[in-house]
Amino acid sequence: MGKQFQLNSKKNKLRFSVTVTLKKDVLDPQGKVVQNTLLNLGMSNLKNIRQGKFFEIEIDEADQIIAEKKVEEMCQKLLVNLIIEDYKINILK
Amino acid sequence: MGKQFQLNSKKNKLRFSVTVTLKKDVLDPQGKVVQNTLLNLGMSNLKNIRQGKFFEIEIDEADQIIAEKKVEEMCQKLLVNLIIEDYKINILK
Amino acid sequence: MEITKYIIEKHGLNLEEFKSIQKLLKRDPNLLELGIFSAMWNEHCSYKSSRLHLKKLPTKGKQVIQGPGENAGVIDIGDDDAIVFKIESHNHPSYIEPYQGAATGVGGILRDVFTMGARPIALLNSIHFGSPSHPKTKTLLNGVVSGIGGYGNCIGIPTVAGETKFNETYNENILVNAMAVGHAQKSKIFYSKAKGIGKSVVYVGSKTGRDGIHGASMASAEFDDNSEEKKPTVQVGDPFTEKLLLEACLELMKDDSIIAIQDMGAAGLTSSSVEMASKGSLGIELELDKVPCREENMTPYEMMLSESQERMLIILEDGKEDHARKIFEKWDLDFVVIGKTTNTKNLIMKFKNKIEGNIPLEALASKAPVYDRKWSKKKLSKKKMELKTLKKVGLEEGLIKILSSPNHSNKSWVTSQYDQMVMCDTAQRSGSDAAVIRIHKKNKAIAVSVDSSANYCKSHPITGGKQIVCENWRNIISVGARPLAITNCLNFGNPENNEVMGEFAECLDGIKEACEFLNYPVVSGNVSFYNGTNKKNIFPTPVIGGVGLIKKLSKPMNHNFKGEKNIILLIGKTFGHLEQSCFLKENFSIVEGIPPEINLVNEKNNGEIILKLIDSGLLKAVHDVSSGGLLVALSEMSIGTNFGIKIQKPKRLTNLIGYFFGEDQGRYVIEIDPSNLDKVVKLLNENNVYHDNLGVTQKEFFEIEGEMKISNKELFKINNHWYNNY
Amino acid sequence: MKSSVIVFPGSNCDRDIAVALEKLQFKNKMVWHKETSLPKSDLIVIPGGFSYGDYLRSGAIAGKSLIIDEVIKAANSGCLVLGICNGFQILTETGLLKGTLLRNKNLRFINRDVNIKVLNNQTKFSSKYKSNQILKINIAHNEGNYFTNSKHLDQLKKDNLIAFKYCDKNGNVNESSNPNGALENIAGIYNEKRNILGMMPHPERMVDNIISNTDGINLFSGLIN
Ligand SMILES: Nc1ncnc2c1ncn2[C@@H]1O[C@H](COP(=O)(O)OP(=O)(O)O)[C@@H](O)[C@H]1O
Ligand SMILES: [Mg+2]
Repeated sequence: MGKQFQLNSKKNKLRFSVTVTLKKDVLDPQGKVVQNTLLNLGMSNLKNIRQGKFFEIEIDEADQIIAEKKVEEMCQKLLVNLIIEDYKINILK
Repeated sequence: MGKQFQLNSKKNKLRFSVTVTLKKDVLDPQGKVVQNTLLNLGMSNLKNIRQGKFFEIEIDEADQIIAEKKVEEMCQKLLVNLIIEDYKINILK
Repeated sequence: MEITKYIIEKHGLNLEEFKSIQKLLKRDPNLLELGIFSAMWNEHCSYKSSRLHLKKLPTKGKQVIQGPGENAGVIDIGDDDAIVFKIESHNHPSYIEPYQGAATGVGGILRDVFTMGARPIALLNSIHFGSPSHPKTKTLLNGVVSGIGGYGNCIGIPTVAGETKFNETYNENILVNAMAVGHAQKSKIFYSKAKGIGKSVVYVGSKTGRDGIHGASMASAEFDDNSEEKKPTVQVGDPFTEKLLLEACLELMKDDSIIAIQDMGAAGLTSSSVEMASKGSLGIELELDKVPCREENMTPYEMMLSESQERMLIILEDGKEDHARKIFEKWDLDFVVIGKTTNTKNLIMKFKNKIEGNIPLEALASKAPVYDRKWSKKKLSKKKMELKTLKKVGLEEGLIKILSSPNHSNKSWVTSQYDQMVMCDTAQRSGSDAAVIRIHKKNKAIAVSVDSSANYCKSHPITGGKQIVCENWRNIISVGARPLAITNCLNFGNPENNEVMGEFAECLDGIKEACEFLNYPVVSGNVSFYNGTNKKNIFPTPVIGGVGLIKKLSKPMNHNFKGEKNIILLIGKTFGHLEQSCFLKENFSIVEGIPPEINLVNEKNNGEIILKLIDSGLLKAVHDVSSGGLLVALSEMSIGTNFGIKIQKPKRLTNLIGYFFGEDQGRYVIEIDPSNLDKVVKLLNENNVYHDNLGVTQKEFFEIEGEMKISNKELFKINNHWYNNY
Repeated sequence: MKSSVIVFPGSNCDRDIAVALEKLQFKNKMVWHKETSLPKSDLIVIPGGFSYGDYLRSGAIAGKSLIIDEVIKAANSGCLVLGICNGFQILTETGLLKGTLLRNKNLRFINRDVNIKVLNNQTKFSSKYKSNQILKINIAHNEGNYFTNSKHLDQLKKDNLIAFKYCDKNGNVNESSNPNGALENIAGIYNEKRNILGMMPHPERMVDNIISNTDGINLFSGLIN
């Protein structure tokens, strides 16, 4: 694990959400199957559904700009497959 | 496939996002591995990360209350496993 | 829109080729037509650089039902059973997006096999990565392995064999080759040749999107309203849809509704329609408005060039449309009649009541360019290894270095990510010389294996070419199967480079010679050129995928020692050839000299006698001796069993390192019950097969008297840690 | 004995289980998911595979299919139901079995032979096994990491509803013999009435010595009488 438990001082933490979605034009087999199932279940006014990933990230850092950069780095390095996915970062609360 | 192409009249469509996350007391093997990997990549001020699913849903319906009910129904009927997952619905734009 | 020089280049065509197009059309092509020429005339589809050389390969034999030229090769395994198989590369896409690239590679080769009416029964793969210390290797390895597994596991076809190798020559260009093997009834094989005029041309499967419209997409961006940047989009595999497509096609194939069928692989709708029509000397007319599209406002250009996966084109007998439609609808797949066959011998594309393109089919197929590219002979190294000049290495130390190296480590980290058992006919899984797959509900089986030797092929292409065929043949024999035929995937660098083209020509000479001698014909294959970057070409890496037959399967033969105090014989002569050996590479990082020679006469003789011994039930274990030499072969027979060896040093005066690590070809190690020794030796002598009696098996220890002793458990650990710590 | 195997789009162990059942003299029928009634059966099997690609959550979409309502009805009236691998996942999605199957803890697909221990040999499914007998059975899954809340876990233990646990070849149940991270090494569970069994290992792959072993046979042959 390598991570130490940190004192819970609210000031030092920031929370972000990251949503990761498939780029436009990239096939979304999952969304397709879910859409068909919902239509079969009678949800006839469903026009479109696309599936993606969602992360909730807590950072030990008081400075929002620095923290956001960290999250950005996580997305680029691991969380997002930049070839086929787009992402959006939002600060929470 | 069952679905017909619909006229593109903006008034009649509403877009929602749904985020689905594992309940607090449910083990999140994926989040744990992602967290460890990020820590190993040197992201030492990562305090916590949890992974979930994200849906973008477009509904053919002008009335927000009705549309939101539809999305709620989709969550309950299919998108969410209520035993282990929580969800949040947001209207987009 | 004007066709500029820039646009021509963007389509991968040179000006000479453009002039030929003008001549063939007797006018300028429009953009759609140019795109189609570019798709059909590129190296991948036209084989323009390789065709002259491929002609050399032996493709015939009593066992061959269909050789190269169809979606896959077909061989006869007796009764009404046929085996359909082919290998294909997906190198470049896998480097860009390893998971999806590898996954769609598997999907593509599966379609080639079930298009012909075969139910796929096994998947294999040959994957080559750069040096483990290269920053990209780990991600690529992870992505490729999970992509191969992801697709095969989901569709429910066992992935049973393959090879995983590391070599810095692949640092910037990995190799991902996938092979599929299917079983069909001999009397129900489907081909891609269209017949008859006015027949329905049917599109089935997934919808068409803008995936994989490559270099060409730049050109199309210029006339597109939305200025949004258009990167070539990556194809995403949908194994679930492929499973539906597989079942639907096989269901339709039960009767005789289908005249011709072809998967949409590279160059999608273009190549499938062109191939079917041109093989039948017919014309074809497509109404592109009818093509099921995933995105809005797709242009004819995009529809014709899209490489969306999980799609097929079928030409149906008259009046069968409703029957066929019902089947595809049952499986929730699109089914649309998008055109018909004609007698014009042209490909005509209509869109919104207008003819958007009209090309004589022969211009795309038989009149496509063929190049006799310049090539130069390999200059062979004269270097001989002088062991004396090197630091002394003990047998144990040398063995441990090899067994713990990435290339020789146990591959279960890879293979446990593949479902090897689904379909319940896998009698022998990954980890043995060849996998054994039973023919469903029968007691016969096939053996399959893929092999390559890039270092050998680099240093001596002719010998390398022979060696990979022979190694593959040996692997098939080691499980008691009669080798029948091969498929090959020829991964090479830039063919416009004389040396690369020379490697290609000479490797093929070697493959040809071995295949001819062993009666092991080539029934299908694939060529992948332009592997490399910045003028650095990869080592020539032809990959051989072989299939053999076990007429009566009891428990398949494998290489694990079965008991103690059994006798161990080494079949074939040992000279101690160390140049290009794994021993020198892993212990001294020396990759020099020329590889061991292949003696085809001995190869065949030794192989035949091993088969005979297995058939007579005289052997308990068999293993071929390959990379790493005798000591590595012996350790592989011990690891994972309770039995090791107790053997003596050779009596005659030889260099021990050469004896135990030399990679002389055509050799096998066998384990026999002492009571059978006389019988076996008699048979060997009668057939002029050389053998050494090495010693016996013993419990739990791996021992060369006076030289080394190590426990099996320890060997196992040494052999198992690399992947788990990488 | 009559059996029915439910086939979803994406099921891929349906043929395997049918072969095993027929080998053991079951009169077996394959039932397509769009059908709305079940043939009369003593045993219903939901086979392994990737129903609907397992695209949303494994088993989720199959859990909403037409035929599932019939399976639920039959199960509630006492019919034997066996869910293997994806079938187990589907049973948890329908609520016929409690708990859920999360991703394997190493986030990788795992295919290999593992040992499992028979914890309860007092059910119709397990009566032919000895108590604590160790079997060697193949697993092949991405999501086999069984999880349930502590209340349900207590109930599983108290009522002896844990069918199998992963162990090593000597029967030790511990972390190193746990392939996927499953709670307390659980490999299979029963419902309260013990007419429903969900398990991740594939017994149908272990009925033929040429292919593997015959450790799976007793699970099926125990049902015939
Ligand atoms: N190296 C080779 N040896 C023998 N046959 C080959 C080789 N490469 C390609 N072929 C044959 O040429 C034909 C066209 O190959 P390819 O374009 O790869 O097929 P597909 O269109 O199905 O992808 C096939 O029949 C294939 O078997
Ligand atoms: Mg093909």
